[in-house]
Amino acid sequence: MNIKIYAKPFDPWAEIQAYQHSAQDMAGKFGATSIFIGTMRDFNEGDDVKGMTLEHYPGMTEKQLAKIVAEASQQWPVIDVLVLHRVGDILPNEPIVLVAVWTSHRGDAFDASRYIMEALKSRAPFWKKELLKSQAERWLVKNTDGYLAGSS
Amino acid sequence: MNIKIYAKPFDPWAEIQAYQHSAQDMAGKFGATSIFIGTMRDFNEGDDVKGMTLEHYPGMTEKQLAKIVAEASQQWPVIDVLVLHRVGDILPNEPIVLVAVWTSHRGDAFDASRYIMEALKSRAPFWKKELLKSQAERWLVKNTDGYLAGSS
Amino acid sequence: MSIKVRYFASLKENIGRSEDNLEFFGLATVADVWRAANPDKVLPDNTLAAVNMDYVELNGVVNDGDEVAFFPPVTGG
Amino acid sequence: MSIKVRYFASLKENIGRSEDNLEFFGLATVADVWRAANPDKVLPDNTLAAVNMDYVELNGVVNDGDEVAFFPPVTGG
Repeated sequence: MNIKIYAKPFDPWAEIQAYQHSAQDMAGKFGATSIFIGTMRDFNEGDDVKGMTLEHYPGMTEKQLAKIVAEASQQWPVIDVLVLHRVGDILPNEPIVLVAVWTSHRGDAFDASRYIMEALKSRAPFWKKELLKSQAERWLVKNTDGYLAGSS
Repeated sequence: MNIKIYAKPFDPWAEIQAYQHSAQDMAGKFGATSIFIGTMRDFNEGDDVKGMTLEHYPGMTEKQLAKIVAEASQQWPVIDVLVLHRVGDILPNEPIVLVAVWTSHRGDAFDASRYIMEALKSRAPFWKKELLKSQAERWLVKNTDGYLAGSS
Repeated sequence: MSIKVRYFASLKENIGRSEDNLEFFGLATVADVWRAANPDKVLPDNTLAAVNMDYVELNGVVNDGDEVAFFPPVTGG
Repeated sequence: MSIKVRYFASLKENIGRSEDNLEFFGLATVADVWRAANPDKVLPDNTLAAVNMDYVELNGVVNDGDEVAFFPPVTGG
Protein backbone atom coordinates (compact mmCIF):
# COMPACT_ATOMS: atom_id res chain seq x y z
CA MET A 1 0.00 0.00 0.00
CA ASN A 2 1.41 3.34 -1.02
CA ILE A 3 0.13 6.92 -0.91
CA LYS A 4 2.10 9.74 -2.51
CA ILE A 5 1.56 13.45 -2.95
CA TYR A 6 3.35 14.94 -5.96
CA ALA A 7 4.27 18.60 -6.37
CA LYS A 8 5.36 17.88 -9.96
CA PRO A 9 3.66 16.06 -12.88
CA PHE A 10 3.75 12.25 -12.67
CA ASP A 11 3.50 9.62 -15.39
CA PRO A 12 0.60 7.37 -14.32
CA TRP A 13 1.66 4.41 -16.48
CA ALA A 14 5.28 4.45 -15.33
CA GLU A 15 4.13 4.77 -11.72
CA ILE A 16 1.72 1.83 -11.84
CA GLN A 17 4.17 -0.35 -13.70
CA ALA A 18 7.01 0.44 -11.33
CA TYR A 19 4.83 -0.19 -8.31
CA GLN A 20 3.48 -3.45 -9.67
CA HIS A 21 7.01 -4.65 -10.41
CA SER A 22 8.35 -3.60 -7.04
CA ALA A 23 5.58 -5.43 -5.17
CA GLN A 24 6.98 -8.88 -5.86
CA ASP A 25 4.53 -10.66 -3.60
CA MET A 26 1.74 -9.64 -5.97
CA ALA A 27 3.08 -11.62 -8.94
CA GLY A 28 0.67 -14.37 -9.95
CA LYS A 29 -1.68 -13.51 -7.08
CA PHE A 30 -3.83 -10.73 -8.46
CA GLY A 31 -6.35 -11.37 -11.18
CA ALA A 32 -7.88 -7.92 -11.34
CA THR A 33 -6.59 -4.35 -11.41
CA SER A 34 -8.93 -1.39 -11.43
CA ILE A 35 -7.37 1.98 -12.08
CA PHE A 36 -8.91 5.39 -12.02
CA ILE A 37 -7.10 8.46 -13.30
CA GLY A 38 -8.46 11.97 -12.98
CA THR A 39 -6.98 14.39 -15.51
CA MET A 40 -7.18 18.14 -15.70
CA ARG A 41 -9.52 19.32 -18.44
CA ASP A 42 -9.18 22.57 -20.37
CA PHE A 43 -12.80 23.53 -19.67
CA ASN A 44 -15.13 23.48 -16.68
CA GLU A 45 -18.62 24.82 -16.10
CA GLY A 46 -18.62 26.34 -19.54
CA ASP A 47 -15.33 28.24 -19.18
CA ASP A 48 -11.94 27.74 -20.77
CA VAL A 49 -9.46 26.84 -18.05
CA LYS A 50 -5.78 27.70 -18.41
CA GLY A 51 -4.47 26.05 -15.31
CA MET A 52 -5.17 25.14 -11.74
CA THR A 53 -3.53 25.39 -8.35
CA LEU A 54 -4.17 22.51 -6.00
CA GLU A 55 -3.75 23.36 -2.34
CA HIS A 56 -3.65 20.67 0.32
CA TYR A 57 -3.25 20.21 4.05
CA PRO A 58 0.06 18.35 4.37
CA GLY A 59 -0.15 15.58 6.90
CA MET A 60 -3.93 15.49 7.07
CA THR A 61 -4.05 14.54 3.41
CA GLU A 62 -1.91 11.47 3.98
CA LYS A 63 -3.74 10.60 7.20
CA GLN A 64 -7.18 10.75 5.58
CA LEU A 65 -6.05 8.83 2.49
CA ALA A 66 -4.55 6.09 4.67
CA LYS A 67 -7.86 5.85 6.55
CA ILE A 68 -9.83 5.61 3.32
CA VAL A 69 -7.56 2.88 1.97
CA ALA A 70 -7.85 1.01 5.29
CA GLU A 71 -11.64 1.22 5.10
CA ALA A 72 -11.60 -0.17 1.56
CA SER A 73 -9.27 -2.97 2.64
CA GLN A 74 -11.69 -3.92 5.42
CA GLN A 75 -14.67 -4.03 3.09
CA TRP A 76 -13.06 -5.87 0.16
CA PRO A 77 -10.23 -8.43 -0.07
CA VAL A 78 -7.69 -6.03 -1.48
CA ILE A 79 -4.17 -7.23 -2.32
CA ASP A 80 -2.60 -3.81 -2.84
CA VAL A 81 -3.49 -0.17 -3.38
CA LEU A 82 -1.64 2.77 -4.90
CA VAL A 83 -2.93 6.35 -4.49
CA LEU A 84 -1.16 9.31 -6.10
CA HIS A 85 -2.35 12.91 -6.01
CA ARG A 86 -0.95 16.10 -7.47
CA VAL A 87 -0.67 19.40 -5.65
CA GLY A 88 0.66 22.76 -6.81
CA ASP A 89 0.30 24.25 -10.29
CA ILE A 90 -1.34 21.93 -12.79
CA LEU A 91 -1.85 22.34 -16.53
CA PRO A 92 -4.64 20.88 -18.67
CA ASN A 93 -4.07 17.26 -19.64
CA GLU A 94 -1.91 16.55 -16.56
CA PRO A 95 -3.03 13.72 -14.26
CA ILE A 96 -4.42 14.95 -10.94
CA VAL A 97 -5.20 11.69 -9.17
CA LEU A 98 -4.48 8.00 -9.65
CA VAL A 99 -6.08 5.18 -7.69
CA ALA A 100 -5.04 1.61 -8.50
CA VAL A 101 -6.42 -1.43 -6.70
CA TRP A 102 -5.21 -5.00 -7.10
CA THR A 103 -7.51 -7.87 -6.08
CA SER A 104 -8.15 -11.50 -6.96
CA HIS A 105 -11.59 -10.85 -8.45
CA ARG A 106 -12.90 -8.05 -10.60
CA GLY A 107 -15.95 -7.05 -8.59
CA ASP A 108 -13.77 -6.25 -5.60
CA ALA A 109 -11.35 -4.20 -7.69
CA PHE A 110 -14.15 -2.08 -9.18
CA ASP A 111 -15.90 -1.63 -5.83
CA ALA A 112 -12.77 -0.77 -3.85
CA SER A 113 -11.33 1.67 -6.39
CA ARG A 114 -14.64 3.48 -6.69
CA TYR A 115 -15.02 3.62 -2.93
CA ILE A 116 -11.55 5.12 -2.57
CA MET A 117 -12.21 7.72 -5.26
CA GLU A 118 -15.56 8.78 -3.80
CA ALA A 119 -14.15 8.99 -0.28
CA LEU A 120 -11.09 10.91 -1.53
CA LYS A 121 -13.35 13.41 -3.28
CA SER A 122 -15.42 14.05 -0.17
CA ARG A 123 -12.82 13.77 2.62
CA ALA A 124 -9.21 14.26 1.48
CA PRO A 125 -8.23 17.90 2.17
CA PHE A 126 -7.42 19.18 -1.31
CA TRP A 127 -8.77 22.38 -2.84
CA LYS A 128 -8.72 23.42 -6.48
CA LYS A 129 -8.42 26.98 -7.68
CA GLU A 130 -8.92 27.42 -11.40
CA LEU A 131 -7.21 30.03 -13.51
CA LEU A 132 -9.51 30.88 -16.43
CA LYS A 133 -8.41 32.01 -19.89
CA SER A 134 -10.00 35.34 -18.93
CA GLN A 135 -7.30 35.54 -16.19
CA ALA A 136 -9.99 35.32 -13.51
CA GLU A 137 -9.31 32.92 -10.66
CA ARG A 138 -11.99 30.90 -8.89
CA TRP A 139 -12.05 28.34 -6.16
CA LEU A 140 -14.02 25.22 -6.96
CA VAL A 141 -16.86 25.25 -4.48
CA LYS A 142 -18.03 21.67 -4.47
CA ASN A 143 -17.17 18.30 -5.91
CA THR A 144 -20.21 16.79 -7.55
CA ASP A 145 -21.19 13.34 -6.46
CA GLY A 146 -19.89 10.68 -8.79
CA TYR A 147 -21.99 7.91 -7.35
CA LEU A 148 -25.39 9.52 -7.39
CA ALA A 149 -25.16 11.96 -10.24
CA GLY A 150 -22.68 10.01 -12.34
CA SER A 151 -20.53 13.08 -12.70
CA SER A 152 -17.16 14.26 -11.51
CA MET B 1 -12.65 3.41 -30.28
CA ASN B 2 -10.37 0.44 -30.76
CA ILE B 3 -10.72 -3.32 -30.18
CA LYS B 4 -7.74 -5.61 -30.60
CA ILE B 5 -7.16 -9.33 -30.15
CA TYR B 6 -3.56 -10.25 -29.34
CA ALA B 7 -1.99 -13.65 -29.91
CA LYS B 8 1.15 -12.49 -28.04
CA PRO B 9 1.62 -10.79 -24.65
CA PHE B 10 0.88 -7.08 -24.60
CA ASP B 11 2.12 -4.32 -22.30
CA PRO B 12 -1.04 -2.69 -20.92
CA TRP B 13 0.67 0.54 -19.89
CA ALA B 14 2.43 1.06 -23.21
CA GLU B 15 -0.83 0.30 -25.03
CA ILE B 16 -2.94 2.77 -23.08
CA GLN B 17 -0.30 5.46 -23.28
CA ALA B 18 0.17 5.01 -27.02
CA TYR B 19 -3.57 5.03 -27.60
CA GLN B 20 -4.13 8.10 -25.47
CA HIS B 21 -1.34 9.94 -27.28
CA SER B 22 -2.57 8.91 -30.71
CA ALA B 23 -6.10 10.12 -30.02
CA GLN B 24 -5.23 13.80 -30.24
CA ASP B 25 -8.83 14.96 -30.04
CA MET B 26 -8.96 13.63 -26.48
CA ALA B 27 -6.31 16.02 -25.15
CA GLY B 28 -7.78 18.38 -22.56
CA LYS B 29 -11.28 16.93 -23.05
CA PHE B 30 -11.35 13.92 -20.77
CA GLY B 31 -11.36 14.28 -17.02
CA ALA B 32 -11.71 10.64 -16.10
CA THR B 33 -10.14 7.37 -17.20
CA SER B 34 -11.27 4.05 -15.78
CA ILE B 35 -9.12 1.06 -16.63
CA PHE B 36 -9.66 -2.58 -15.84
CA ILE B 37 -6.96 -5.18 -16.39
CA GLY B 38 -7.53 -8.89 -15.93
CA THR B 39 -4.31 -10.80 -15.29
CA MET B 40 -3.66 -14.53 -15.27
CA ARG B 41 -3.21 -15.87 -11.76
CA ASP B 42 -1.07 -18.86 -10.82
CA PHE B 43 -3.91 -20.49 -8.88
CA ASN B 44 -7.63 -21.06 -9.42
CA GLU B 45 -10.25 -23.00 -7.52
CA GLY B 46 -7.58 -24.26 -5.13
CA ASP B 47 -5.20 -25.58 -7.80
CA ASP B 48 -1.82 -24.39 -8.97
CA VAL B 49 -2.12 -23.28 -12.57
CA LYS B 50 0.86 -23.46 -14.92
CA GLY B 51 -0.66 -21.83 -17.95
CA MET B 52 -3.78 -21.32 -19.96
CA THR B 53 -4.92 -21.54 -23.55
CA LEU B 54 -7.48 -18.99 -24.61
CA GLU B 55 -9.59 -20.03 -27.57
CA HIS B 56 -11.83 -17.58 -29.38
CA TYR B 57 -14.20 -17.33 -32.30
CA PRO B 58 -12.42 -14.96 -34.69
CA GLY B 59 -14.80 -12.44 -36.20
CA MET B 60 -17.59 -13.04 -33.70
CA THR B 61 -15.31 -11.83 -30.92
CA GLU B 62 -14.74 -8.50 -32.61
CA LYS B 63 -18.40 -8.20 -33.60
CA GLN B 64 -19.66 -8.82 -30.07
CA LEU B 65 -17.08 -6.52 -28.49
CA ALA B 66 -18.02 -3.73 -30.90
CA LYS B 67 -21.67 -4.20 -29.96
CA ILE B 68 -20.86 -4.05 -26.26
CA VAL B 69 -18.81 -0.87 -26.67
CA ALA B 70 -21.63 0.67 -28.74
CA GLU B 71 -24.13 -0.19 -25.99
CA ALA B 72 -21.90 1.43 -23.38
CA SER B 73 -21.49 4.52 -25.57
CA GLN B 74 -25.27 4.83 -25.84
CA GLN B 75 -25.75 4.59 -22.09
CA TRP B 76 -22.94 6.88 -20.96
CA PRO B 77 -21.26 9.93 -22.56
CA VAL B 78 -18.07 8.12 -23.48
CA ILE B 79 -15.23 9.97 -25.21
CA ASP B 80 -13.18 6.92 -26.17
CA VAL B 81 -12.79 3.21 -25.42
CA LEU B 82 -9.94 0.75 -25.81
CA VAL B 83 -10.50 -3.01 -25.46
CA LEU B 84 -7.63 -5.50 -25.72
CA HIS B 85 -7.90 -9.26 -25.21
CA ARG B 86 -5.33 -12.03 -25.35
CA VAL B 87 -5.82 -15.36 -27.06
CA GLY B 88 -3.51 -18.37 -27.37
CA ASP B 89 -1.09 -19.63 -24.74
CA ILE B 90 -0.92 -17.44 -21.65
CA LEU B 91 1.39 -17.65 -18.65
CA PRO B 92 0.65 -16.55 -15.09
CA ASN B 93 1.10 -12.82 -14.54
CA GLU B 94 0.35 -11.99 -18.18
CA PRO B 95 -2.52 -9.58 -18.88
CA ILE B 96 -5.59 -11.24 -20.40
CA VAL B 97 -7.91 -8.32 -20.90
CA LEU B 98 -7.73 -4.54 -20.79
CA VAL B 99 -10.69 -2.18 -20.90
CA ALA B 100 -10.03 1.56 -20.79
CA VAL B 101 -12.77 4.18 -20.92
CA TRP B 102 -12.26 7.93 -21.22
CA THR B 103 -15.09 10.28 -20.16
CA SER B 104 -15.56 13.80 -18.82
CA HIS B 105 -16.81 12.68 -15.43
CA ARG B 106 -15.75 9.85 -13.17
CA GLY B 107 -19.12 8.19 -12.57
CA ASP B 108 -19.53 7.57 -16.28
CA ALA B 109 -16.02 6.13 -16.61
CA PHE B 110 -16.59 3.67 -13.74
CA ASP B 111 -20.05 2.68 -14.98
CA ALA B 112 -19.08 2.22 -18.61
CA SER B 113 -15.89 0.25 -17.95
CA ARG B 114 -17.69 -2.06 -15.58
CA TYR B 115 -20.54 -2.55 -18.02
CA ILE B 116 -18.09 -3.44 -20.80
CA MET B 117 -16.22 -5.92 -18.57
CA GLU B 118 -19.40 -7.64 -17.39
CA ALA B 119 -20.82 -7.87 -20.91
CA LEU B 120 -17.48 -9.11 -22.26
CA LYS B 121 -17.41 -11.84 -19.61
CA SER B 122 -20.90 -13.05 -20.46
CA ARG B 123 -21.05 -12.53 -24.23
CA ALA B 124 -17.65 -12.31 -25.95
CA PRO B 125 -16.79 -15.77 -27.36
CA PHE B 126 -13.60 -16.63 -25.49
CA TRP B 127 -12.92 -19.90 -23.67
CA LYS B 128 -10.19 -20.63 -21.16
CA LYS B 129 -8.54 -23.99 -20.76
CA GLU B 130 -6.24 -24.25 -17.76
CA LEU B 131 -3.11 -26.36 -17.61
CA LEU B 132 -2.57 -27.36 -13.99
CA LYS B 133 0.79 -28.05 -12.31
CA SER B 134 -0.40 -31.66 -12.15
CA GLN B 135 -0.38 -31.58 -16.00
CA ALA B 136 -4.15 -32.03 -16.03
CA GLU B 137 -6.08 -29.77 -18.39
CA ARG B 138 -9.51 -28.36 -17.67
CA TRP B 139 -11.91 -26.05 -19.42
CA LEU B 140 -13.26 -23.30 -17.27
CA VAL B 141 -16.98 -23.98 -17.08
CA LYS B 142 -18.42 -20.66 -16.03
CA ASN B 143 -17.40 -17.11 -15.36
CA THR B 144 -18.65 -16.02 -11.97
CA ASP B 145 -20.68 -12.87 -11.83
CA GLY B 146 -18.60 -9.87 -10.89
CA TYR B 147 -21.57 -7.62 -10.29
CA LEU B 148 -23.65 -9.79 -8.02
CA ALA B 149 -21.10 -11.99 -6.33
CA GLY B 150 -18.26 -9.49 -6.38
CA SER B 151 -15.94 -12.12 -7.84
CA SER B 152 -14.27 -12.81 -11.13
CA MET C 1 -29.27 -24.46 -49.03
CA SER C 2 -25.74 -24.66 -47.66
CA ILE C 3 -25.02 -24.17 -43.99
CA LYS C 4 -21.59 -24.06 -42.39
CA VAL C 5 -21.51 -25.31 -38.82
CA ARG C 6 -18.73 -24.47 -36.37
CA TYR C 7 -17.93 -25.80 -32.90
CA PHE C 8 -15.70 -24.29 -30.26
CA ALA C 9 -13.87 -25.15 -27.03
CA SER C 10 -15.02 -28.18 -25.02
CA LEU C 11 -17.92 -28.83 -27.40
CA LYS C 12 -15.47 -29.05 -30.31
CA GLU C 13 -13.35 -31.52 -28.34
CA ASN C 14 -16.36 -33.61 -27.36
CA ILE C 15 -17.63 -33.81 -30.93
CA GLY C 16 -14.16 -34.32 -32.36
CA ARG C 17 -14.72 -31.86 -35.23
CA SER C 18 -14.41 -28.11 -35.57
CA GLU C 19 -16.86 -27.75 -38.45
CA ASP C 20 -19.43 -29.33 -40.73
CA ASN C 21 -20.87 -28.30 -44.09
CA LEU C 22 -24.50 -29.27 -44.50
CA GLU C 23 -27.09 -29.11 -47.28
CA PHE C 24 -30.75 -28.53 -46.39
CA PHE C 25 -33.93 -28.56 -48.44
CA GLY C 26 -36.67 -26.29 -47.15
CA LEU C 27 -36.96 -24.47 -43.84
CA ALA C 28 -34.53 -25.29 -41.03
CA THR C 29 -33.98 -23.93 -37.53
CA VAL C 30 -30.77 -23.80 -35.52
CA ALA C 31 -31.97 -26.88 -33.62
CA ASP C 32 -32.51 -28.68 -36.95
CA VAL C 33 -28.95 -27.85 -37.92
CA TRP C 34 -27.64 -29.43 -34.74
CA ARG C 35 -29.77 -32.57 -35.24
CA ALA C 36 -28.68 -32.96 -38.85
CA ALA C 37 -25.02 -32.50 -37.96
CA ASN C 38 -25.09 -34.62 -34.79
CA PRO C 39 -27.94 -37.12 -35.15
CA ASP C 40 -26.70 -39.32 -32.30
CA LYS C 41 -25.94 -36.52 -29.82
CA VAL C 42 -28.33 -34.43 -27.73
CA LEU C 43 -27.39 -30.75 -27.68
CA PRO C 44 -25.69 -30.28 -24.30
CA ASP C 45 -27.46 -28.06 -21.77
CA ASN C 46 -26.30 -24.45 -21.73
CA THR C 47 -24.91 -24.64 -25.24
CA LEU C 48 -24.96 -21.23 -26.91
CA ALA C 49 -25.75 -20.77 -30.59
CA ALA C 50 -24.88 -18.03 -33.05
CA VAL C 51 -25.87 -17.38 -36.64
CA ASN C 52 -23.45 -15.21 -38.60
CA MET C 53 -21.73 -14.29 -35.34
CA ASP C 54 -24.84 -13.05 -33.54
CA TYR C 55 -26.44 -14.93 -30.68
CA VAL C 56 -29.71 -16.69 -31.59
CA GLU C 57 -32.30 -18.90 -29.97
CA LEU C 58 -32.47 -22.54 -31.03
CA ASN C 59 -35.76 -21.96 -32.85
CA GLY C 60 -34.16 -19.26 -35.01
CA VAL C 61 -34.44 -19.93 -38.75
CA VAL C 62 -31.29 -20.30 -40.87
CA ASN C 63 -30.78 -19.18 -44.43
CA ASP C 64 -28.61 -20.26 -47.31
CA GLY C 65 -24.96 -19.42 -46.69
CA ASP C 66 -25.38 -18.91 -42.96
CA GLU C 67 -22.61 -19.80 -40.54
CA VAL C 68 -24.10 -21.50 -37.49
CA ALA C 69 -21.94 -21.91 -34.39
CA PHE C 70 -22.40 -23.96 -31.23
CA PHE C 71 -20.29 -23.45 -28.13
CA PRO C 72 -20.29 -23.71 -24.34
CA PRO C 73 -20.80 -20.67 -22.08
CA VAL C 74 -18.00 -18.19 -22.65
CA THR C 75 -15.22 -17.74 -20.08
CA GLY C 76 -13.10 -14.84 -21.34
CA GLY C 77 -12.05 -11.67 -19.63
CA MET D 1 -3.53 25.69 27.04
CA SER D 2 -2.01 26.41 23.62
CA ILE D 3 -3.96 25.82 20.44
CA LYS D 4 -2.62 26.21 16.94
CA VAL D 5 -5.26 27.19 14.39
CA ARG D 6 -4.85 26.71 10.65
CA TYR D 7 -6.92 27.93 7.70
CA PHE D 8 -6.92 26.68 4.14
CA ALA D 9 -8.00 27.61 0.63
CA SER D 10 -10.73 30.24 0.17
CA LEU D 11 -11.22 30.53 3.94
CA LYS D 12 -7.54 31.37 4.38
CA GLU D 13 -7.83 34.04 1.66
CA ASN D 14 -10.99 35.50 3.20
CA ILE D 15 -9.45 35.71 6.65
CA GLY D 16 -6.13 36.90 5.34
CA ARG D 17 -4.10 34.62 7.63
CA SER D 18 -3.00 31.00 7.37
CA GLU D 19 -2.67 30.39 11.09
CA ASP D 20 -3.17 31.65 14.64
CA ASN D 21 -1.70 30.64 17.97
CA LEU D 22 -4.13 30.97 20.85
CA GLU D 23 -4.01 30.55 24.61
CA PHE D 24 -7.10 29.27 26.46
CA PHE D 25 -7.92 28.89 30.13
CA GLY D 26 -10.35 26.09 30.92
CA LEU D 27 -12.50 24.02 28.59
CA ALA D 28 -12.87 25.05 24.95
CA THR D 29 -14.66 23.58 21.95
CA VAL D 30 -13.78 23.89 18.29
CA ALA D 31 -16.46 26.57 17.98
CA ASP D 32 -14.84 28.47 20.88
CA VAL D 33 -11.53 28.35 19.06
CA TRP D 34 -13.11 29.92 15.99
CA ARG D 35 -14.78 32.65 18.06
CA ALA D 36 -11.59 33.47 19.92
CA ALA D 37 -9.55 33.64 16.73
CA ASN D 38 -12.16 35.47 14.67
CA PRO D 39 -14.34 37.46 17.10
CA ASP D 40 -15.81 39.63 14.36
CA LYS D 41 -16.50 36.86 11.82
CA VAL D 42 -19.26 34.25 11.80
CA LEU D 43 -18.01 30.78 10.85
CA PRO D 44 -19.07 30.39 7.21
CA ASP D 45 -21.68 27.74 6.44
CA ASN D 46 -20.28 24.37 5.34
CA THR D 47 -16.90 25.05 6.91
CA LEU D 48 -15.19 21.81 7.90
CA ALA D 49 -13.13 21.45 11.05
CA ALA D 50 -10.35 19.07 12.01
CA VAL D 51 -8.45 18.51 15.23
CA ASN D 52 -5.04 16.95 14.82
CA MET D 53 -5.92 16.12 11.20
CA ASP D 54 -9.13 14.23 11.97
CA TYR D 55 -12.56 15.62 11.16
CA VAL D 56 -14.52 16.81 14.19
CA GLU D 57 -17.85 18.46 14.98
CA LEU D 58 -17.86 22.06 16.13
CA ASN D 59 -18.82 21.03 19.66
CA GLY D 60 -15.73 18.81 19.91
CA VAL D 61 -13.45 19.66 22.85
CA VAL D 62 -9.86 20.72 22.22
CA ASN D 63 -6.84 19.94 24.38
CA ASP D 64 -3.51 21.59 25.02
CA GLY D 65 -1.23 21.35 22.02
CA ASP D 66 -4.01 20.52 19.55
CA GLU D 67 -3.88 21.70 15.97
CA VAL D 68 -7.32 22.92 14.95
CA ALA D 69 -8.02 23.49 11.25
CA PHE D 70 -10.89 25.22 9.44
CA PHE D 71 -11.45 24.89 5.72
CA PRO D 72 -14.13 24.88 3.00
CA PRO D 73 -15.54 21.66 1.50
CA VAL D 74 -12.74 19.74 -0.22
CA THR D 75 -12.50 19.62 -4.01
CA GLY D 76 -9.67 17.22 -4.77
CA GLY D 77 -9.56 14.17 -7.00
